[in-house]
Amino acid sequence: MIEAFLTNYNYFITIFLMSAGLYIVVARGNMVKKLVGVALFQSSVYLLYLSPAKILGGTPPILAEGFDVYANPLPHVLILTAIVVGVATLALGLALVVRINEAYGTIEEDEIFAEGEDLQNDAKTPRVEGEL
Amino acid sequence: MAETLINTILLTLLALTTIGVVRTRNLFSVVILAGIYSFLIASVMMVLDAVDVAMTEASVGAGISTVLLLSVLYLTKTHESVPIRTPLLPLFVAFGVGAMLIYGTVDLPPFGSAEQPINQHVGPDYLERSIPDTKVPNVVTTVLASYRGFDTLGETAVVFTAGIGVLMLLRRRKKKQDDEGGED
Amino acid sequence: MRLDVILRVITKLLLPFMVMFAFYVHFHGEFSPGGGFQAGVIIAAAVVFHALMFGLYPTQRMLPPWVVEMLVPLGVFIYVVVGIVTMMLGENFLGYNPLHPTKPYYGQERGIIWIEVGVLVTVASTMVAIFYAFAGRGRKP
Amino acid sequence: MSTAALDASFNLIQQLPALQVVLPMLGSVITAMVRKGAIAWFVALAVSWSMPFVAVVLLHEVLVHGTISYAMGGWEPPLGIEYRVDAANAYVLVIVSLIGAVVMPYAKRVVDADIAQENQAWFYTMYLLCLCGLLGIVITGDAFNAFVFLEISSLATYAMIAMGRDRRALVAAYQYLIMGTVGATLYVIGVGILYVMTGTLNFADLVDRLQTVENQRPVLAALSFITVGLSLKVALFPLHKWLPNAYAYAPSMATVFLASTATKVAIYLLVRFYYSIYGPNIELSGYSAGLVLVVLSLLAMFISSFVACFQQNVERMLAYSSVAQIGYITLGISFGSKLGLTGGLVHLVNHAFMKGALFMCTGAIMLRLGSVKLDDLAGIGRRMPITMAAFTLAGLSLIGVPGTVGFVSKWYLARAAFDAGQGWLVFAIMASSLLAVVYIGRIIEVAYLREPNNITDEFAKDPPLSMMIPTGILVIACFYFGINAELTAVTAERAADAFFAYFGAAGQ
Repeated sequence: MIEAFLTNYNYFITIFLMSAGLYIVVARGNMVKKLVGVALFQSSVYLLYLSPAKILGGTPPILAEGFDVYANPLPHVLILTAIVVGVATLALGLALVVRINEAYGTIEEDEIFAEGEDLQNDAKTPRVEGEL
Repeated sequence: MAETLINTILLTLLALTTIGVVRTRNLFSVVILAGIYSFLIASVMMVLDAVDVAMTEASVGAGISTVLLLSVLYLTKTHESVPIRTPLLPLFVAFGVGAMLIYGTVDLPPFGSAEQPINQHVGPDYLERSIPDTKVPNVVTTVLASYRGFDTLGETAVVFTAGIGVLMLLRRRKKKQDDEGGED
Repeated sequence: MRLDVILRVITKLLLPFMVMFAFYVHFHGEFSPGGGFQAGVIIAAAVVFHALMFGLYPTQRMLPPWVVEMLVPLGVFIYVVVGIVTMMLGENFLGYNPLHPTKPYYGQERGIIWIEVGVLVTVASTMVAIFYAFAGRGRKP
Repeated sequence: MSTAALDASFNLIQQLPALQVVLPMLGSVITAMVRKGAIAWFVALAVSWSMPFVAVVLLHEVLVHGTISYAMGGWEPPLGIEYRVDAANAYVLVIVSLIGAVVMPYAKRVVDADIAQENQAWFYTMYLLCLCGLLGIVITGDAFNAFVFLEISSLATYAMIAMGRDRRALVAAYQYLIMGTVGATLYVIGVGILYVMTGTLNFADLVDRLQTVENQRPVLAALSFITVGLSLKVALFPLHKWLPNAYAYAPSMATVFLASTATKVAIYLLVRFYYSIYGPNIELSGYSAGLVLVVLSLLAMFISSFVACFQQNVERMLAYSSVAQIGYITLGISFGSKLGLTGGLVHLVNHAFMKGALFMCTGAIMLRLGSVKLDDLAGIGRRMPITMAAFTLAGLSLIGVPGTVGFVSKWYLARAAFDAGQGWLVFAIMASSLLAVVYIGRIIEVAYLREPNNITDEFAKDPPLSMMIPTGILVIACFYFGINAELTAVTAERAADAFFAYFGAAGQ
């Protein structure tokens, strides 16, 4: 039982991180916090890919004399890409947050929607607004 | 055994940091915790023999992301308001995804074994072919730049897209020399 | 800003080493961990470091925003051009083998170095551009 | 090396699959370098107009010579990334690139109006990157590569939406960013589980190796992650919340382009997973996913159409209508039969024409009036007669009047429903069309039967030819392919065949 738990420990933590990240994304209204949640959610995927690539007793996939068990390099490459995608998304999201803060004076979703400005309602659309 | 032990401890710390991130309302602390999280996950990656990834995560997750988050906090505010929404839906979503993942991952091959499909099928080919094909010993570089070089082109394009997107959103045409301190 | 003479002197001493380390990470990426992406981030970190110590405007005088904004697409351009050159040489897109007339693995090596340069340029300049964009925004009055 | 040798070794036809994606990327780089709106527009125009040629040649090659496999970097497939073109993705490539080509001439005026001068060139950069990403998703034969290009197109989309003139565009873009990133990450989780179970990312290889996997549970979990993740991108019914705001507040050009292409590409990828990769291994019709999809499609068709009836903002109305129309497409897919898939694919193209035309008209109204609120449209039919005529015709097509493409799609869907022994669905399709009559009718009533107010009197007039001709082309397409349904239908049938027997050549 404990044995089984430990062999899958990586996956359990991965799942915990994923759920926590997703929880932040859905539960929190603060836009910065949400982006941190998204980042957590994405980084849990890194573990999902990297854990199976590890071979116990192996070494990093840099070929050298005297080693013959190496970790699988492919997931490493995929996750490098995923990390870059993650930071790119974060940067763009934060730029949006800064602009939203300038336009609304708040970064709380609840306050933006409470302003009577919920996105459904079109009653008070100014013709042209914000900086072009 | 030592590998497994270190792995377990680091992962537990990771989980604890995550709880901290979820519970903290001071955004400054959240950002610092997220930085700690990134360093921890980079250490886990070291244990998992993913050195290139660990290096990237340490510089990107703990470095660039933290700088960006801090500069945004400087431009906005550092405290999160209490959300007025009910926690039921989020809990449902989180547990639903968690349950689905448990369902999906319980039967995955055990940790650290060489006898699983990914360590049998394409992965070993890269290790075998890297030297004859390219004479490059770091297989991650070979796969990144050559075998899956097109993914890396896409990745560079993603960075490019985000860069131009941020510039479109934030760049000011005329720089105002007065209200800038430049430190954040 | 006036009191951190020590920090500034140390920064000036450190910066060349940071950039040198970045190039080490870049060109040694075939033998040890690292590559264009990591090196780009380190170079960007050096620029950010400079801006933190000396202020945004001295940094922008040293490395003007328009230069950075030109470099952002340049990296992708280098990458794509490598691919198009390999196409012209009769290989598929990004097939580096014909880049060296006789020995395919040297062709691979050349291709890898060039595309890593592309990655480095785009990543470093994008990170700096993003930093400039955020730092230049200023708090809303 | 001499030029003669270059010419001998460079085979254009062979390199087309790569060019399809590389050209837009190269174009985006050039537009970002020139920084001048007008030149950037010209570059974007040149690239967009070259794309349909590439796509059509590819489609022709595929229909005549069979599946094309293009190994990126010259590495044979499971090792490297493969571009694999068959009738199915060539068909989607053609539609995406055609829409891109039609949108570009239209773009000049609306971008001048919507986007600040210094950002225009970058806006075209984003457009080209979005096009590049969408084409990359469609053409690739590699699950992870699809994710990378999904992110390129998504990030470009967020940036484009945020450029809308209303401040709510920022919030819409932010919400889409969060939803889209969660969706893409769920997709990556699914692909990761598949990868751990099979050891490969190549679609063709996945098909082969999935058959040898004994333990089906992780594989099913992977499918559900991929489904939910892509459904967020598709805006499948309960996950559609981002779409109306994004379409309503984005700059007109972005709305036209995205409404006609972005969700379609996500649908393509979903179908690829269901029919091509899982198809041989999991019987879709016997599996409850089919039923779930029917229910969600019906909910989308009714609830979204119903909500559309009560919108004040015409672009939002059309956006909700898009959610409903996506319901038609997924309904066709859910039957699990070739006929149903053909119907879905026909509607995928037809909807691109109709919605493209409708959003082009609202873009023209936006250009003249600065608003697309229903009340501001009073009497606009008299002041912008050609625009509103085009709107009405495209609207008729959306309703599904015989002789239009909308009718053709519904005809196929109805046949597929009968074929699947679910004749009652025909009534559902008809009832949902009635709701379309209501919301399109509301606009037409306001536009033609009410008196124009003074703003309309002063500013409303038909847009310049550069905008009317693209609109006209799409409206004509709505009717041409409605009367002469052969071309799309036959191609869609071949595409459906290709989905089913995608990897017939690859192995088994």
